[in-house]
Amino acid sequence: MSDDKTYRIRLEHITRVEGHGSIRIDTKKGAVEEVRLEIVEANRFFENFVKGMLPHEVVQTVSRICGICCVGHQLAGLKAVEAALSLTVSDQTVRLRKLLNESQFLQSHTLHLFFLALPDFLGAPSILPLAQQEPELVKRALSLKKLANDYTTVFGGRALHPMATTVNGWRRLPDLAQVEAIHGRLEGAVAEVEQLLAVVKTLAVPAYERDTEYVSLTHPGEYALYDGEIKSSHTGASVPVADYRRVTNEFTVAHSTSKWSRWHRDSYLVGALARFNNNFSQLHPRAREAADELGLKSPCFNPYHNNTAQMVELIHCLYSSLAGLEDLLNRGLVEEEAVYTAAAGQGSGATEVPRGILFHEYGFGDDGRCLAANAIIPTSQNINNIEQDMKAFVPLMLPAMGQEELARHMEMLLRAYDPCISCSVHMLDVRFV
Amino acid sequence: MKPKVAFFDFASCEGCQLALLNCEDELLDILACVELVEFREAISERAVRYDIAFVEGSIHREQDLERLRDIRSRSKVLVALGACACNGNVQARSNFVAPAENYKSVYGEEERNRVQTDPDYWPLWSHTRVRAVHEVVEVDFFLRGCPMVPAEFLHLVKSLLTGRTPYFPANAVCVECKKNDNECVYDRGLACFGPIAYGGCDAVCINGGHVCDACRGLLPYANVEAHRRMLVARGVDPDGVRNRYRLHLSNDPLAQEARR
Amino acid sequence: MNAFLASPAQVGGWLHVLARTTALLWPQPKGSRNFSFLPLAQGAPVSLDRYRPTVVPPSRHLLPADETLFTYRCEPTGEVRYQPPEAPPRQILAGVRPCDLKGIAQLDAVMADAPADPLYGARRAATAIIGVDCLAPCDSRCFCAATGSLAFRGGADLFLTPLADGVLVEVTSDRGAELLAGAGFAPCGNAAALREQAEADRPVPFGRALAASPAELPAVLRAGYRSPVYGRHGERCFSCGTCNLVCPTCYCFEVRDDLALDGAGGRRSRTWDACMIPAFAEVAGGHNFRPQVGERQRHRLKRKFEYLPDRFGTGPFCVGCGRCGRQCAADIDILVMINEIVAEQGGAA
Amino acid sequence: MSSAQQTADPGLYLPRSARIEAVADLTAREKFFRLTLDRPLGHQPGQFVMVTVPGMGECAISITCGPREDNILEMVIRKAGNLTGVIHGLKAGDTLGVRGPFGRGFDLAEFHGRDVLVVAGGLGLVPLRSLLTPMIADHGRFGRITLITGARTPAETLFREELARWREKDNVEVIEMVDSTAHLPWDGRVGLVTTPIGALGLDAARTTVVLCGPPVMYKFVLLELDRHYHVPAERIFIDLERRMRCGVGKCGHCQINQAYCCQQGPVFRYSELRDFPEALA
Ligand SMILES: Cc1cc2nc3c(=O)[nH]c(=O)nc-3n(C[C@H](O)[C@H](O)[C@H](O)COP(=O)(O)OP(=O)(O)OC[C@H]3O[C@@H](n4cnc5c(N)ncnc54)[C@H](O)[C@@H]3O)c2cc1C
Ligand code: SF4
Ligand code: SF4
Ligand code: SF4
Repeated sequence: MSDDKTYRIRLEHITRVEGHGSIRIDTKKGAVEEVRLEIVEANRFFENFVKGMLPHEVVQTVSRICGICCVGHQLAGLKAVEAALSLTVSDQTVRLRKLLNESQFLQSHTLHLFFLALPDFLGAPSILPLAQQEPELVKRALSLKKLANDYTTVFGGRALHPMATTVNGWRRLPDLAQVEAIHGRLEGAVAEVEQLLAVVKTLAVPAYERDTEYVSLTHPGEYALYDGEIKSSHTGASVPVADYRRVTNEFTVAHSTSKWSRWHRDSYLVGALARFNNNFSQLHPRAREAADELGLKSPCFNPYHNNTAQMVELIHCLYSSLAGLEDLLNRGLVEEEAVYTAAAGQGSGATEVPRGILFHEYGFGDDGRCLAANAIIPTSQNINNIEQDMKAFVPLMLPAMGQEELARHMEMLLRAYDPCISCSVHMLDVRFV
Repeated sequence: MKPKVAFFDFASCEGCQLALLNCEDELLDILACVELVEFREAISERAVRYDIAFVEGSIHREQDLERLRDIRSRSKVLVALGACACNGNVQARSNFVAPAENYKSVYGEEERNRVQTDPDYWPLWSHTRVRAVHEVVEVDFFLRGCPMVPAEFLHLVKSLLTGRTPYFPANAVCVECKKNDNECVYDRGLACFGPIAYGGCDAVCINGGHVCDACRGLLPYANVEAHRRMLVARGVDPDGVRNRYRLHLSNDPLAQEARR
Repeated sequence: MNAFLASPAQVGGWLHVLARTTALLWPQPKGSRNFSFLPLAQGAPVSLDRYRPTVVPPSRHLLPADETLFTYRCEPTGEVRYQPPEAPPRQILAGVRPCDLKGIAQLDAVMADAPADPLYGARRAATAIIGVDCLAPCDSRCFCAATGSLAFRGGADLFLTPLADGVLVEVTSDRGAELLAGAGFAPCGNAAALREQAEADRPVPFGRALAASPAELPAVLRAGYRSPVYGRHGERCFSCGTCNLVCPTCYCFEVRDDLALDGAGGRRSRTWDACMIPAFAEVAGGHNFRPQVGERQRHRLKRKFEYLPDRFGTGPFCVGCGRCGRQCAADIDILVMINEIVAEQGGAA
Repeated sequence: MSSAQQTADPGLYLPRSARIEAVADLTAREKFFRLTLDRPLGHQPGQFVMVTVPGMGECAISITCGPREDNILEMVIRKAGNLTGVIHGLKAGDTLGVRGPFGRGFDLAEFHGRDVLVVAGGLGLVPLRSLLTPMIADHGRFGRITLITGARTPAETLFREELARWREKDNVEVIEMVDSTAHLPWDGRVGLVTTPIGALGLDAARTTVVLCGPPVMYKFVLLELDRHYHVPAERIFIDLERRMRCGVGKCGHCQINQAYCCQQGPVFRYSELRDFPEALA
């Protein structure tokens, strides 16, 4: 039957993902000839042009690597800079950063799940028709997104490229009255999120599995989103962030000029599913229950379930934020001077961002100005794994699917990873002929 | 007929498109007034002609020039969306370095050699320099800022929908600092671009405890020489001055002297 | 009128009681070394010590940065209904020093000049003012004594004078008496003597001096119309407008219309404008009546010391607070400019 | 010191609705509008109104009709930008908001029995029409009335038919000038508005002069007047224009040295303006 299947799939500038990517699939008479994921984003050379900048300028600048992960880039950048300068930030700073980070998880997961991915599951080209068909759902998701943005704004000064964070502390502490207001609104959102969970439960997730290596931060005391060591599901062990190059092992492959990553296996996966698989037991109890209700079990080998894991994390971040905000309100805030002395040094830092683990590393010279920089973003770590998934799934899907359906499933697979291609400043720009 | 609105992105963090999605309160109303025909970050629909095209990002490569000219030719009104599109933003800083150097530094020596020996295979070769959108095609309106300011976006959309010309007053950020009753950054012993930078952002960075780095670009009447001298007089070393002028202003013609 | 004596703590307690029912703005620290008229929060300390003049003067609380002139709605019939704005809320501006009292008085004169500004009038009527005396210059920029505002008491409903062993509270209007009802302060029989003593204890000279008296300045400035001083200082100027916006007697505004997305309703508002901004005197078509920065500096100075004093007869419109120089990043100081012009014109007339 | 007066009209900034009765094209850039108000405007010649398009903004526009008993307001609007562009798109039946009349205009009584020279450059004829209309209607009460109008080309001239009717009246002379015919048919004269002044043979003691036009015009007309006649500065009226936001002396934009254009003006005596170096600069 599948003998006559000769497909030429070219999906250029895939929509509803951050950044520019294309998929190319060639099959001949039912046999897969070529499956490729191409990144066509223009490069911006961040690692090069941050040279000469002072540490706080570096952080402010690398925030611009990606709008959707700006908080993550700031946090990873700050941690790397602080490691380079041997600074230990205060407990208060850490607490505030964690909340800021969670606010971005809430925002990003809501956006991805309900505005970018949902149309795939409901067979719509985008959220636009859904705004007509499911106005209640769209409004509910919008109001959660707004709440998350307001949350980021209270802590960061604004929702995008916040300016309140800085090296060794905060430029402006959040206003406690506003923190209290956010806390109240998040309490109110609990019921709303349950409604959204009910919607996610109804979504039909394609049933494809491929066991791969799952990599994320892990922390003994908490579900690691801000800090921890790098854990591999393959070994079950973890390595310190300073050794991140042993994890990412960036390399170039013959058929593609983009840099890839691999650790113990051919490829590895980062993101919500990796965190879920690696740190399941540390999720908030309600999040674990929700996973159960969603039919999600750790470990899960279905990459399409990254979306489901995002829903679980959304619930986790909601409860974790409620506790963190309450704690903050009880403790109050003390003004701390965020000063540092520029000096020579080298350091790396990592944080989880919604789409996976993010590494930054910087070196500074004697004049305190940046000499070298490196950033390895989640999507560039995932890209190898996505291609491996495609290579594994296309032959499985081919017998049952027409060209369009296959294309749709591949696009959906890519989107399930919530890729963030602008971030992938590390990737080379390729034109395929 | 609802106007056809499209969004395009070039080299950018896509934060300005995100800033639009962050107008949650107005989003559905806007969508009711326009026909969103292209917005790759959020929807899959596409179209041929646009009444209003928003272009985000700076222009780096030969193929980007072509794509941009094509967008321009199909758009009635073209809006440069955000600092990358309006002035090249931070990435224009790489213009101070030869492209080959950039490749070498980011991708290693081996790739640099390939860049130089195999231009056909290696399209990176076409990376010339970082340009703002108006350096390539005519721009009707600028939504400045990194990221763009939602209130200005809404003003622009409302104006265009009602047949008005959007109006963005050319005043310094200092005006908005006063409206926010802020302590001046100079009173904290730090240096600020507020006096010569395009306002319209509500001085959001200074409100948030930071300084202004002129992400919105310099005012047409910016007294750059006086500003540069003032920074020096206040103890910023010449390297520091140059560096500050190379944060968001690497491509701003008015800043040419100061960032040298 | 009546006078009372109270301890600083009693005054603080009484202000907190007032703040419970009415928005009460009191100069409080903001940032590293500045002050701002901020709502007095529960438990916030009340200090009667001298303070660096607030960035934005208290008079701006009578002319908010974004004030609705009217809202409108288009009826289905095509008719347009214009709605005046809501009545302004009651507020108490407390801790206002003599220079700022004078600034408010000058605005009162401008806004009451026919046709009177109804919005300002309503806000002013809803505002009670508690003045506080200045017994030492606030910093090296101030020259309130030279402009004659140090002795100014007008417009205050109550006036506080910090003394060595308490605070003298003088009632200067009926509204002031109402504010004080229930404060329980001890009546004071020798208020005039106490005040005179406090004033006599002020350092002399008090702040910087003008090289010519405010009465002489209009003639000097007229004679020095083409003085190079304006352009010379203008070279450093950014035309940022800060000096206008921080001045207690600046009131110029820009008008803006806002339209609802559906086009059927909207709002007209006014917001602060500044004559140092190049577009201020530009008309449609691009002609600018003051294109040069020196011309704009001249306009600013002459408004304070010549134009408005001549027009309203209420004394100089510079009250000597020193804000414009203090807040100017380029360190352009109006007193320095004035004194240079006076020197250039061969001293006072 | 008492606090501000509380006698203000709560509607100082509130426009009242006016209906457009008629719109006519005068030139490619100027349109004539006739509006009906809810009550008579009650204006002096030379005064102006503030015209609102709700949601768009407001601008100062001269009243071009003479004083009237009815509810009519006439204006001529040049498409100069945003707001005026939108007004140009309006039709009969649409509404506008109007505030006013504002400013100091002309006192007709002061012109009675006097010779009057009116020099109008370009759009300057629009406000001066509000003075000329009642003067011409009642021309017996005035001496010799001379009007010199100037336009860049014949295509930019205003109110030509009306001027032709005025010319018919006794003691009324109308001299129409254009800078250049631009190859269009033209029965008037070619040159600047200053050209005919010297040959008018004015009696400086009997004459009142009125000027309105673009900023560059004043200096040259005044020079020419000075060269040939010595009309006292108190007898020369100049109608000025500035940026205006409120029209009632509060927003500060229209200030010319000492003077607020919207209050002491827009009509000034030359004797007043001599103290204001910015006025005719
Ligand atoms: C006393 C007087 C009488 C006049 N009589 C007439 C007359 O009879 N006929 C006539 O045609 N004209 C007359 N004018 C001129 C008329 O007022 C201007 O042409 C008009 O204001 C132009 O407005 P606009 O919005 O169309 O122009 P624009 O050029 O759009 O605006 C004018 C100015 O406002 C600024 N601006 C633009 N948009 C906005 C906005 N949304 N918010 C804030 N500022 C903005 C611009 O920077 C520009 O400097 C008169 C002016 C005066 C002072
Ligand atoms: S902080 Fe900057 S923008 Fe604000 S007033 Fe000072 S110089 Fe101007
Ligand atoms: S504050 Fe200083 S720099 Fe700014 S306009 Fe005024 S004088 Fe010029
Ligand atoms: S001009 Fe300057 S010193 Fe004088 S009152 Fe205004 S701000 Fe104060």
